[in-house]
Amino acid sequence: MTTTIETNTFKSEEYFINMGPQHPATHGVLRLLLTIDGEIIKNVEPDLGYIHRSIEKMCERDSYQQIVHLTDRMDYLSSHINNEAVCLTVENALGLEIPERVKVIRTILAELTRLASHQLWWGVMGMDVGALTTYFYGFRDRELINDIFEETCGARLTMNYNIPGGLMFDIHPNFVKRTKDFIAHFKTKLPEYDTLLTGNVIFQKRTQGVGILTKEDAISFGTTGPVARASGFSCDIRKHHPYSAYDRVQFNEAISTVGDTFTRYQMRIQEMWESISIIDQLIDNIPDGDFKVATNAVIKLPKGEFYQKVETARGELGVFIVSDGKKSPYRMKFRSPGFSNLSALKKMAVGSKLGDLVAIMATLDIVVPDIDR
Amino acid sequence: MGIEKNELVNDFPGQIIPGGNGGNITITTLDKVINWGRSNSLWSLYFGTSCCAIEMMQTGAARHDYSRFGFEVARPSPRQADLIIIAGTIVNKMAPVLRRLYDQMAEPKYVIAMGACAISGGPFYYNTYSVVKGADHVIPVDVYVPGCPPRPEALLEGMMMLQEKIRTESMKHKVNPIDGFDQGL
Amino acid sequence: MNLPLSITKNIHDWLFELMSAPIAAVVEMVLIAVAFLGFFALAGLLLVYMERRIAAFFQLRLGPNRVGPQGLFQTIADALKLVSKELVVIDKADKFLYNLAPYFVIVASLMALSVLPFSQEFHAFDINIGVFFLLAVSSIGVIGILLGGWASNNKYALIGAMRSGLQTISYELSVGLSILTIVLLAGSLQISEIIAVQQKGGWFIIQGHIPAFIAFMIFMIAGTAETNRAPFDLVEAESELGAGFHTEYSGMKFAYFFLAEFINMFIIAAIGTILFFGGWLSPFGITESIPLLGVMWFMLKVLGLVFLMMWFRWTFPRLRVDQLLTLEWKYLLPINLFNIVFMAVIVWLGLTINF
Amino acid sequence: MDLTKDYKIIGMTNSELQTLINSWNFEVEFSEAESQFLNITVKPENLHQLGLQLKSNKETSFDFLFCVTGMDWGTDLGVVYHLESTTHRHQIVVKVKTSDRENPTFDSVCDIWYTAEFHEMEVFDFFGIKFNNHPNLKRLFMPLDWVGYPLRKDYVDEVNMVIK
Repeated sequence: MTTTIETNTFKSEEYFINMGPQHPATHGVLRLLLTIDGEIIKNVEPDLGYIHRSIEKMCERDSYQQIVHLTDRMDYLSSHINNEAVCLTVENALGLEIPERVKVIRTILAELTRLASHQLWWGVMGMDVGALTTYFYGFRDRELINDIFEETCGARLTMNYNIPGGLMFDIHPNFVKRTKDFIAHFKTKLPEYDTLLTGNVIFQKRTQGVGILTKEDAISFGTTGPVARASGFSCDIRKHHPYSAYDRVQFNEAISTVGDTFTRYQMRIQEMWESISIIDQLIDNIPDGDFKVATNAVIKLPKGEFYQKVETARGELGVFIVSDGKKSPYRMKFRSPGFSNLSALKKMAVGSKLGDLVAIMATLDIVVPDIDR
Repeated sequence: MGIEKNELVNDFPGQIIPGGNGGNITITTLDKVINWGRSNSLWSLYFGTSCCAIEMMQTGAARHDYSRFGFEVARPSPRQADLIIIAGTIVNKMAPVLRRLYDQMAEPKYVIAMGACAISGGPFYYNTYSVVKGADHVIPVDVYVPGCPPRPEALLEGMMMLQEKIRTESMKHKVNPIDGFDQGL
Repeated sequence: MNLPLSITKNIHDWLFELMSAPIAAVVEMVLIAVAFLGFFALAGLLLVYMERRIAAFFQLRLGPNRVGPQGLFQTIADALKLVSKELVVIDKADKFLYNLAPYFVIVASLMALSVLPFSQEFHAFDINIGVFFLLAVSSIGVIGILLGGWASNNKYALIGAMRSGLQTISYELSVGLSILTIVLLAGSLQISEIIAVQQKGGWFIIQGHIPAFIAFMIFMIAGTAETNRAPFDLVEAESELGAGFHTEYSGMKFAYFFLAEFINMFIIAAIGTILFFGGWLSPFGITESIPLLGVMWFMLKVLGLVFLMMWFRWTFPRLRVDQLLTLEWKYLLPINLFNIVFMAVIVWLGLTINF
Repeated sequence: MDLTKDYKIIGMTNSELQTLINSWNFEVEFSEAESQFLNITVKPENLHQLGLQLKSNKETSFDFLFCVTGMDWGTDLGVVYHLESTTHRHQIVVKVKTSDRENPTFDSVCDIWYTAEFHEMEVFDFFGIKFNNHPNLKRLFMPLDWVGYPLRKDYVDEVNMVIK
């Protein structure tokens, strides 16, 4: 397929095409510089920074409570998990003992966030391969999760519910019931996703064998999350470095060894089932207790370096705080999952067709502000 | 135009000068028809930079469904779009792109600034070296929808306010919103 | 012809009484042209509205329902807006071809519209090579798309146009061959003749049983590809090419492309109705005594097929460009060729089902 | 695939790692204070070789570079590499620093861990640290004509930054 016969009479010429920053397939404002021969991609070069908001610089002047609110806006689809990452780092640094109740609630909300994120991804994935109806089915279920968030946290998307030391306030009395209702509802709706898209012949033909990433490459490119696990790289932080309440729940890490677009798709569908099972195990067992522990109004971390990783819907989010003992960090670094996953795009996309690139981008599940920070 | 504003006569000081010949009536009627068309068919451009884009998508999705008002035809090409919903932060690197997209759109064109970032820079106002402090530094904005991010209902309200604004337009006094913008007029 | 209620014949007679023959003929032509133009615009708007409501139905939402009763005036508002919108002049485009392209598309679909029989009497142009004319004319549209994509001086538009070229050239074969299969059964290219045969022996989809059904399926697949609709909408694949070949068109020029897409869909559905479902014939001849109801039957059948195509669009993902070609050249074309032989044998042996 | 065993693997302890790395003679400094990982500080000229050794050695096999952080320590500029082994599941931090603020240069490690290519571009963009043998070192986030390196501590931008 990729062999080109070059003669003087029939010579193919590569040309350059600019995809983005405003393009339906780039999920925001990513810019890809493509070199194309006909329909076949010869080179992909991402150009980032169209939504670089200098969050790391801002953190150097903000208090730790303020930083939590900025992280919502990074990976806005896993906003709760981002908050949690910063809170965990601060709590570990201070050596705070977090109540069990907080841990369980955080875990349930994190899994709900993951479900919401994957629902959106599924909808957009379908749209990217041309099946527009999936978008509405994904959002139908996402709205229900947003209702739960809204009732408990007061916001639909950027929740700001975690604070260093616990939660901002206790859960809403309806929380348990609504979550149970939603889980019961979603268990009947998730098979619909398979009926509509997974089983479709065109979809399978479009995605199987496309954009293959080997395990070695997956590790070397630093990919994490469903992208890496589709290639056989076991990297679920919830399993390897358990935090919050993940050490007391039974769930499987979704993993495969094929590493093509279709497998990455399946990983996320499987993760949704696992999330449902985690919530099922925890929702009836929320322990009583305080919803936060008291911290100083001005949090000052001890001098030192602190690193905490959590598993967001896209992969491993690392928070690296270098503290000099003041109220703001000396240096704050977010290791965003999308940034590393995007670096593997070139490896996956070169040699495939323009339509494949869109499908590959969709399964990378890119959130551009998460990459640009 | 002058004929329409009879309700102002009572408490308007000084002399009212009537609008003149009947030509105005034709124009205002035509205005009404065209404004009705324009206000009910706002096709937006695919443009979302960050968090607000998700709420914009929610607005288009099944529960809120802005297609009821005829907004659902989102065009990927600026040539065919009537409306940019600036959903998210605009940074220094994106600003020229946004301006270019706006310039590529065909008249008449409208802009909604959705969310705190697009209005003023929002949470990214202080201590940041890369964020433009409001999309109206780049292009003229018609409607501002506050929130971080605004709820879908708020966006719908903003879009309906834009419809109302369009209904007051007149072809005779139509100015290109970008005229004089760069000079700070 | 002995029609109990013949509107067209009355108008014809009245016109020829009123003025001399040449003038009357010209007036008649103008009247018909205006009628078709009106139908073209109205059908286009209604189909767009229908598409949006049907899409909403599939997608668990309501669709346009605020502008006018049940949103019926939505597309009129769209049309008004598009008419009053600025026509962008592209600096580096080939201006002549750029402006010419939309007319190619619109004229091609108008010409194809002219041979469609809406009922026994509402049939403007019944030439003896009707089906052949339809085929020939409907493939002119692709020239417009190619020109538009080429002249826009935009790479996305160019890729879209090139995709359109290869798609139409490929699928033209399948459309032609599946029509040919039915022509074997009918023994004529004239549309009125084709329907007359079906009036005697039942609709072709039943008369020709297995091969006709295969031909129908191929025709619908290839026809959807012809009109560049999903799952074959590679030409304007939104997630890949932005707006595809009409990226640089604005206002009314874009509206022409937009309308032509829907009219082409109507034409493909109409050809399908004529060839497989007996055109304006009523099922089991229940309303044969009232020929005017033929219009209703014809429109019902056509809209049924249009609904089928919309159903495709809102359900299936898009094919990739190499899969598109594989489907045509490796599957549809061989099946089609075999099917023609099969049909010929069946017609030769007289194995058709006749009522 | 049974991976449950994999979750319980704990690789070498910090002291074991320290002994092993000491035996390679790269003139490194160790520190465990104020951090949850074993920190090793290496001289810029040894960085690439140490990285190669850390990855290829069967006992360490640090094949997963999960975080690259540019640092401005006031006087020194430097880079912090967070490494993990996907087979042994132990972690380590490698630091490299230079006091040259005008033209800081390190060796690129993007031939050892591919992910470093992007991360080094980011560090170059924010701190102005150059990397030898990097295939495509350019500004990644900021506009190409941007002046200055924004995450350095001495960076001032009076036009865009409103300091609170």
